[in-house]
Amino acid sequence: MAINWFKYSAPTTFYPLAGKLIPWFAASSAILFAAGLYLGFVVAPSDATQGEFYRIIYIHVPSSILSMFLYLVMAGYAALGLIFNTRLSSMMASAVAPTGALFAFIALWTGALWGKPMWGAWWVWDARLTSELILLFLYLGFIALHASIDDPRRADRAAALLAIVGSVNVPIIYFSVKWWNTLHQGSTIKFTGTSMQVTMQQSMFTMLAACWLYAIAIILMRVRSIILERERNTKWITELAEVKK
Amino acid sequence: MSLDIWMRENPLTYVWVGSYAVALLVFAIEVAMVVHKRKITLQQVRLLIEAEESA
Amino acid sequence: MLEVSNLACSRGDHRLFSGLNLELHPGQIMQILGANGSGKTSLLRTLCGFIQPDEGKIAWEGSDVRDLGEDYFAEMMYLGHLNAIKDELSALENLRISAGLSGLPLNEADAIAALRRMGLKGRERLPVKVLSQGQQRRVALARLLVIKARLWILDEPLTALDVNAVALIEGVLAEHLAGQGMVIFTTHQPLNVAGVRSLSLS
Amino acid sequence: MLEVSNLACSRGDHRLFSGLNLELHPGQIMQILGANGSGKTSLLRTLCGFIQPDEGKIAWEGSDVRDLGEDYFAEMMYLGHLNAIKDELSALENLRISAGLSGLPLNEADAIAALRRMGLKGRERLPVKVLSQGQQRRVALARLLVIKARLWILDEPLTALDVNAVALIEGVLAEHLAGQGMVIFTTHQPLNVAGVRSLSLS
Amino acid sequence: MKNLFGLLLLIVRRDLLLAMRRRADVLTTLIFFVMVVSLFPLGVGPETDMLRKMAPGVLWVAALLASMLSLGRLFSADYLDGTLEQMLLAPQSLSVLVLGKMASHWMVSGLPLVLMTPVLGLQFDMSVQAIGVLMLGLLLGTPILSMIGAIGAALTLGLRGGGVLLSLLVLPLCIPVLIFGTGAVQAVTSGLSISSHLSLLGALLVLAVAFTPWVTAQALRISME
Amino acid sequence: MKNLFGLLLLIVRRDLLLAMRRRADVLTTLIFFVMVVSLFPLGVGPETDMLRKMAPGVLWVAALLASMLSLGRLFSADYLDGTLEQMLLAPQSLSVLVLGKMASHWMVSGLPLVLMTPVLGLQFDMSVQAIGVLMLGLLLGTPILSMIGAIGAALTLGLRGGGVLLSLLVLPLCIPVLIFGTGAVQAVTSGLSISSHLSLLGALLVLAVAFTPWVTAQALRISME
Ligand code: HEM
Ligand SMILES: Nc1ncnc2c1ncn2[C@@H]1O[C@H](COP(=O)(O)OP(=O)(O)OP(=O)(O)O)[C@@H](O)[C@H]1O
Ligand SMILES: Nc1ncnc2c1ncn2[C@@H]1O[C@H](COP(=O)(O)OP(=O)(O)OP(=O)(O)O)[C@@H](O)[C@H]1O
Ligand SMILES: [Mg+2]
Ligand SMILES: [Mg+2]
Repeated sequence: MAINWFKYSAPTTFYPLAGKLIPWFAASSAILFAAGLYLGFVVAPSDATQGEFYRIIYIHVPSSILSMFLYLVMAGYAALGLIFNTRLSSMMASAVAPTGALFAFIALWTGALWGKPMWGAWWVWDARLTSELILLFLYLGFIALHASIDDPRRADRAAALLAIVGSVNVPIIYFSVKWWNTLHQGSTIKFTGTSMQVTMQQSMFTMLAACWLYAIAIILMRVRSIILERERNTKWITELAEVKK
Repeated sequence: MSLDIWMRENPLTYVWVGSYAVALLVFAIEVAMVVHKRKITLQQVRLLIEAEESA
Repeated sequence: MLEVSNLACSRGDHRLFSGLNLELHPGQIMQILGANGSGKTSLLRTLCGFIQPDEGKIAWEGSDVRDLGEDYFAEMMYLGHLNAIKDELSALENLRISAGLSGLPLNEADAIAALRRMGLKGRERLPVKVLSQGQQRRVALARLLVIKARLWILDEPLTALDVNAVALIEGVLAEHLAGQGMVIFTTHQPLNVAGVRSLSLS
Repeated sequence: MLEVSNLACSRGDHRLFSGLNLELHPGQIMQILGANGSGKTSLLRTLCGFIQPDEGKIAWEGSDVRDLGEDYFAEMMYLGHLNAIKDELSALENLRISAGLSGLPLNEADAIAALRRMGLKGRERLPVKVLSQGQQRRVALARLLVIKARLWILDEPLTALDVNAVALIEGVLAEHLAGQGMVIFTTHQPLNVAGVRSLSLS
Repeated sequence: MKNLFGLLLLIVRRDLLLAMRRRADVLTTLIFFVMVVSLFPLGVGPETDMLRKMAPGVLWVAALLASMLSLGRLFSADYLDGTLEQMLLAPQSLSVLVLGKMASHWMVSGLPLVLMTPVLGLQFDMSVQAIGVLMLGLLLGTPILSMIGAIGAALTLGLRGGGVLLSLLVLPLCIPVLIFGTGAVQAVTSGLSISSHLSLLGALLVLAVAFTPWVTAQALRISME
Repeated sequence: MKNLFGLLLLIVRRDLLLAMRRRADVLTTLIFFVMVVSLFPLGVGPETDMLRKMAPGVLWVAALLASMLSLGRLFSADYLDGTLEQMLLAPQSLSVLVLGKMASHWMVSGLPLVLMTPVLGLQFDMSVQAIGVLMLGLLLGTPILSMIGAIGAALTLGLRGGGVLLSLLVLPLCIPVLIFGTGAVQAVTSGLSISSHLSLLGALLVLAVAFTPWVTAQALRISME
């Protein structure tokens, strides 16, 4: 097993493997998106208290979840790269970051759009919203640091350190913000996720899976470009079919 | 305000255009950027190889 | 003894050198030759551990310098393009602080003596920023006199020095070698020290 | 023609020189000699107008340079300890911008030709920060080839240059002199150009 | 005349090129702005009413700080690598050159803030009208900040800790801009006329364009001595 | 052990000596703090009630920004003149050396802010009790800011636009400190217990002392490559 794992952690084998996998992930993601949208907009009934607005949930919740989860994935890869000096892990970390940031952005955006009809304001300084915003800043910090260092090895290592420090801090931020908020304001108006209907749940999970697969596909695509760029001096790159063409 | 009224009258359009269209647009832009990046990178790699062969 | 085997180093897309071997025994001095941009500075910085080599090994007294860490640093001294002196502090303060950093506190009299020997008499207590280029370099070089490291790694030590100062440095190098020290250096200027071996980066 | 009469200059409490006279006619070249800290850089910066002299007059073609202002700058070029190049820009961009600043826009082909002549072939489009010390100095010196100033004021132009580059600069200087240019410079390194007069700051 | 304009263009092009090379810079000024603005609710608490009242002040102060921070780099990079020496020796008008640097500084660090303002205004629950006036004020005011700031940047050149010293010199001079800018927003929310505030800002802008380049050029000459 | 302590002392002494030589630096951080705090009433308007409520937040945010600004210089001066290279090559513990630099940074840029707080608090009409808690919070919190900031300073070493990038990296990480610090003041004004906030700050401080010097040392090694 271990041998296998190391084999696929080498860019040489990973690059073609990723190339083969991408279409599958992309296609299943597209199908699930279509299914999820159908379930969410046609099959699922409208909500008693929120009318049609609640349907934002099918994009909002998956993107919120992914934005948080991808941060951990990114930090994990970065840590691997820093500790074991595996090139591919660092490349994966820098491929994950933009997608994570975009999901954070979508979560913020759709949340804001939801907030307007529900709370009458685009934004309130609620704990969850605020920590999501901070998460976006952490992503942007990672990307900006990586972008402003020219030497890719140094950039990987510096950004990895930042991601690790950040991931230690994320729970602290989350609890501090939550606490800060609840101290003042009894309760912000919140959507009580009371016993969700089955079809609603199904469409939510379908959309979540779709977003997941999309994230995997796009990250693999991005990492392939990064591999090409970083390894352009090596022999195996010059022998690739798409390069020779 | 007019946006408020419009929103209450057309909730589905609001949800669609506001969230889903934007999200899909974001995905589309991301895909386009990644594809473009791949094209550029391939080009650069080829240029580099040619330069090395001629040198 | 410093032993470098099969060292390779690249910057950007550019392979600077590879398969480089060198040995430096006590009492030996080696000059790295090469045109501008041939990788002399990169080699010296690799020897200090600032740059990770692509391949190869650097050993000090038989052990890899990366494992030795601070034990290697205690026996080695690097002087680069930058002078590592603080503009606002005087030459005297600068010298005492850098000695302290190397773990060898220095009293004022010794520091002044070293600075005088470097031809900075009467300038010991001026803030370094008012000194001329050459005088600033002399302040940096005064560390050679007070820090007891066996291996000296010097990157263009003669920059901005006038003829007197060059002669002085030649004397200091000869003394260090006589005391079983080791020196590895680069320069584009002529330097008269006996027994210089050279290594050329083509 | 540059004419300096009875110039005096001091830094801090320290009188660097006084009663200094010099004349530089078309086709002439003058080296300022002196030990480290004798005031060479200060003299050159005074000639550029960065430092106000304590006494004395600096005249260009008979008029005081302070009255001439930009007319003097148009005929003069200064190259100091600092390279005046931007780390992030390529050698090519740097050269074209500094030519533009001097009011002489430069097309790409000419700029590349100048850089190649300075031995930077293949490095024209790299960001300057990845170049070695000597290569960076060469980028700065490429300005000598493209800016048509009659008076060159050069402070240690040979710093960090290897022997090939030094020979190249010697050629460029000789060419400039042959074309009725004027040069005033300092260096601690040997430089072979015919007809160098020298002025020593004791 | 044409020559001067060419010089202006050359400098603006050069500085924008540099900014493109360090693209992170442009973005980070913007993000700094967003972040400072977002810190306030965290410090002050989430009450919408109070936040709405604070909003114009907070945004203006943040814009001031963001442009102050980025001012540190206006001349210092050129100073450290010797380019500034060469600029002073260029046979061209130093004031025009300085104006070019101011213009590109504003494009890189002022303009993005103005464009970002609506989003932040919404976060603070400001009305659309108030946001409009705030943007207009910032549009007139941020160039003034860049220009006044340039004087400070020139004077503190080469001094250690220049960044903070700079703020110290420049912030008091920028207070009128801050007062007129926030005044306009407060006027519009209480239904008063905004024209007097904005026209005062406009007048300041004209004055700044007329005088600050020359003053900055003098300050540069003094600093290089 | 004694040796490490000696090194710590050497570095602190050296950095304080340097700070004395550039005395303007110390003052300017302080004055920046005072000025940012005083800008707010100008931007927000003079209502005492609102100002009193805003005060802890404004003071904390200003302290955060002031320490951010001075962080830019924490390593960069040493980096530019080559001293940092020598420090990395020193046969001594880099973490201890870094801890020394953090300590002197705090003494120069954090401590004066704490001492200045009472005056500013009175300007905002805060109660004496609230001012006491605010100071206590700042006393515990500003060292954490210096230490977290040091990581950012080390990571952005030698990068152009470092100052703003630094804020971008560090400000989000400092948010808990801000929240607990202002939370304590708000607790005391509404008659609640402050001990939980302050003990959390204390815990953060202990964590920071334990880990940040080592992380910063690693960051420095990465940056010097
Ligand atoms: C800009 C505004 C908003 C942001 C940044 C935001 C962010 C988030 C985040 C980070 C999550 C976490 C997902 C999880 O814990 O699993 C989440 C979940 C959720 N959000 Fe939002 N949200 C926003 C606005 C809203 C609004 C206005 C509503 C409804 C009124 C809403 C309803 C929900 C629901 C129902 C969930 C799932 C709850 C759960 O699974 O525990 N959100 N949102
Ligand atoms: N404020 C000051 N107080 C005292 N002495 C000063 C002050 N400023 C400059 N000096 C002295 O003035 C001289 C400056 O000389 P300058 O830099 O012109 O020397 P140089 O001839 O170019 O030397 P080098 O060959 O080393 O470049 C130095 O001796 C310096 O010590
Ligand atoms: N990122 C990069 N991309 C391409 N080339 C690079 C990069 N970084 C460094 N180089 C090249 O590596 C070499 C660096 O050499 P180094 O500074 O070691 O030279 P040197 O022998 O010390 O020269 P000098 O005599 O001029 O000081 C230069 O040729 C430079 O152009
Ligand atoms: Mg070198
Ligand atoms: Mg000199």
